[in-house]
Amino acid sequence: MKRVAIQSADFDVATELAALEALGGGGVASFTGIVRGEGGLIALELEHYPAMTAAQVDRIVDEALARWPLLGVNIIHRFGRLEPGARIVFVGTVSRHRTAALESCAFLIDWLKSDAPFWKKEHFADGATAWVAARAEDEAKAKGWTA
Amino acid sequence: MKRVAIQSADFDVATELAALEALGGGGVASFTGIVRGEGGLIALELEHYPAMTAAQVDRIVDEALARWPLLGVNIIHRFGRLEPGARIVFVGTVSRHRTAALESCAFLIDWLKSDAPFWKKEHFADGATAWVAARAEDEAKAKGWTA
Amino acid sequence: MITIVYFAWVRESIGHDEERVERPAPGVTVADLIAQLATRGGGYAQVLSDPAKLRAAIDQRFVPLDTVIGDAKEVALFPPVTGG
Amino acid sequence: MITIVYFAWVRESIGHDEERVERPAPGVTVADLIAQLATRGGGYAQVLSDPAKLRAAIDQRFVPLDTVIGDAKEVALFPPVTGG
Repeated sequence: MKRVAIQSADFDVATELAALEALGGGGVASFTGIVRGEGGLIALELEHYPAMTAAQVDRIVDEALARWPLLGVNIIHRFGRLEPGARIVFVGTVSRHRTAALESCAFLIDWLKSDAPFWKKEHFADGATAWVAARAEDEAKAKGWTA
Repeated sequence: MKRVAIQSADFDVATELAALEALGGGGVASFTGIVRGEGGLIALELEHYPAMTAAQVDRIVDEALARWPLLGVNIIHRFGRLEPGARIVFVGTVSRHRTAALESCAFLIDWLKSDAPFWKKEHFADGATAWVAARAEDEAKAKGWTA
Repeated sequence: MITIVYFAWVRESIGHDEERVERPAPGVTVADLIAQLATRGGGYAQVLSDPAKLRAAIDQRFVPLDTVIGDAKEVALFPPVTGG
Repeated sequence: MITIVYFAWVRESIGHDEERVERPAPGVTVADLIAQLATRGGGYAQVLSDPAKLRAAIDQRFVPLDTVIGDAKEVALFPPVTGG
């Protein structure tokens, strides 16, 4: 199973995980990213490059499928205005054994967090806004997966 | 939040994840282990050492809490007779950032899979049964976390 | 003609998310295009005068700024991505 | 008296999951206890004659087989754990 969705709507983690659990693998790993409401943040606005995002995510999923023996990969990434506590991104992977599921899940989220064509704008309670700057740490992490 | 449950009953992953998502962290990592129905397996019987299991799991959770800045850890491990497709184990971790959540989740499941006092007996369709032998690979993986 | 698309603070400063321009001459790079657009002044000059802060894609693929535009259909200019 | 508990195929072969025995003399190790139990023959001999296949815990803590039992309350004998 391979599923990639770039959407503004929220999603139901239980439904996504149930589909992954049903694939017959021994291990399901997942990561859910959530908006943190720190420093007076009232919303995060995610902009993306629609013509590019789905194709890019699809390509990185294919790379994960080539690197690990996976029975299923599911990625959901939201865009638009998201408030603290809202889910931003979900990565779920299934394999016969845990290591492949865990490693591929970490690989995919590292990529999504550093290389996916998304930009985040922070909205604060006092009316201020700020575009989030890219973190050198994230780039280094994603590069770490390169053989 | 720290929750450890050793139980025969199934559990609802959605409920567990919702509690973890509500802790205000930016990342929730989870791993769910599932019985695979391969080679004619009709059931897995998990035996454990009740006086030891909860205390041991509790101790390894404390170790994870000391190593990573976690907002929450939730471990559920089942025992008894489990059929293919049934959940065996759940590990959920929450942190402000994804790396701590992902790494601690992998650390905990590696420990559970290699060092927790559980023993598995396989029941096959033809009536045969076999105790699962410890895998050297698992022991090596758990040791890899030792500093 | 080719399409240029802008994202995040590049888009905000320029004031629109897409425009059509004359196809650049053969050999023109993304960096050349950025320098040319910056001469328009205003929001363009403001965000395009420091190319080190910019990233680009040609036909939906990330490329270094010294990449020749060639017969591409779409060039995208944006800040480094900040992911999900 | 101390309690000995058995798990998995050790328990199955011995035929019960727990028993009470006289407290071993000072200095007696888990390995000594295993050797002593093996002399009972039957299921005991069958699973306890090859201690390399066994693991142990004293008062709910994993210990090497050469650990002295001392004033422990409970000794557990079992195969290597196979986790969840």
